[in-house]
Amino acid sequence: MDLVQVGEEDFDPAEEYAHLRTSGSGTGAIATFTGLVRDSGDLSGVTGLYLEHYPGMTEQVITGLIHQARERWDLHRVRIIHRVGSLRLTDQIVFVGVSSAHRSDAFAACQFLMDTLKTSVPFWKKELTDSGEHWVEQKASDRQSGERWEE
Amino acid sequence: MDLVQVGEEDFDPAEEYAHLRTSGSGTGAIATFTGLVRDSGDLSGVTGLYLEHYPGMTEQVITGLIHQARERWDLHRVRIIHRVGSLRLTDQIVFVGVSSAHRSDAFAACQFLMDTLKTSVPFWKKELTDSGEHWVEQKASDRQSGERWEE
Amino acid sequence: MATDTITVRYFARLREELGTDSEVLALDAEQRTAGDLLNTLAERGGPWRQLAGDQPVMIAVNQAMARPHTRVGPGDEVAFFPPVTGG
Amino acid sequence: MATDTITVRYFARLREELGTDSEVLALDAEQRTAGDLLNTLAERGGPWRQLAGDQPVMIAVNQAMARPHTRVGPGDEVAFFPPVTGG
Repeated sequence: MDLVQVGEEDFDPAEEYAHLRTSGSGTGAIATFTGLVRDSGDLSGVTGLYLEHYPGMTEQVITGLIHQARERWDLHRVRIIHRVGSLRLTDQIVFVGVSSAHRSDAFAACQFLMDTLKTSVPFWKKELTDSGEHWVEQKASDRQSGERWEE
Repeated sequence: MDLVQVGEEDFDPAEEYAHLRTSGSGTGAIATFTGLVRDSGDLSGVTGLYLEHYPGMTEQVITGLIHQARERWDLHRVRIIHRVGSLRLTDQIVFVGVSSAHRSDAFAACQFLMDTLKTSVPFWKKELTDSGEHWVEQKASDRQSGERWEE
Repeated sequence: MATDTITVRYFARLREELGTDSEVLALDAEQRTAGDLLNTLAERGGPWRQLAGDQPVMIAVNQAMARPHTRVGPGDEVAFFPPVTGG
Repeated sequence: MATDTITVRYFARLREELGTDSEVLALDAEQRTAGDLLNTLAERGGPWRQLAGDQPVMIAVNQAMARPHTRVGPGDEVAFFPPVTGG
């Protein structure tokens, strides 16, 4: 069963892996990605993040991306979790997991979903530092990573 | 700490993830791949696999691939596990996990390591079926996936 | 009529700089697209000017990504926000 | 002298079809490369012929991937095997 979860609570990648692994005996490949809060953002001295989103729209757009991924690749299960609210250094932010018969499909879909999460889903990060807070600007490299999937 | 493990024992992706996650507060991205024995191989009716390898050389070649990956991408930790011996349907075969500051490095290195594991490391799969057993032939698509990393 | 209004929502940096997260506007006959609406709001001056400035503003209509030429009608929910930065 | 020999190892399908997993050979002056060695072994006939046939045979010398032109010398460990299929 696919999962789209957006909320403040933390997640357990092991639990998600268990769901991906039990997607039938035709499953040969599981690709996962986890994003963490790291200590070197746009400014130095980052102590945490605040993540805002557009409730309702967020879940709808992610569901649409999974639908697009399923049209392009042969996928068994997709699990996507994105946290919002206050996060500290080294906290988990995002999980994307995909199971498939073949590794090329699992890898491509996992990367497509991560790239488009960064460019098409209404999440905004604010970095908290010792000297104040500031909204993160979208990176040109992220924009390009998202655009390369457009045909 | 990097890990290269080749042996008959099963592995726990959650344990590997924990090692990748604690690779320092500069870690922002963890990409993992797990391969499973699936029920539709070259012949139908696959009931299991037997995996042979070249002890000593196997570990050496994998260590060399990690070295190559570290020259191409900025990586924090790499964990590679490959099982040998008798495996049943849905068993875990292989794990590749990479942590990095950035997701593009983590994804690329994870995919490079999986692709080259399939073309450059002395493992051989024999499929066991109800009507006998046979050695798996290398797929042209796997050869091409491996070659695309050669510059 | 209640349906002759639209709800406008603002997020993230825009929400903070405009000092509001949403408002209900009477739908003017001249505001047929999300772009028209942006221009009308920009005429309020001050921080509102950025809605028609050089900085990219993303648009959603009824919780789906939209473009300046996307039409808006009675009862619609229109949102303006900076480029997204999740993941 | 013990160092005038090489160890040859066979894996997977080749190991099964040749009926042996390793042997120690006296190093002949004419066998200067892994390819020379393959041709000499193929002359044994029967299943050994495939070593010089159309099917690709991968080569390792001292546990590193090698090519037909790779030189082999006293004490070396040379291995022949089918294309690999792990992962």
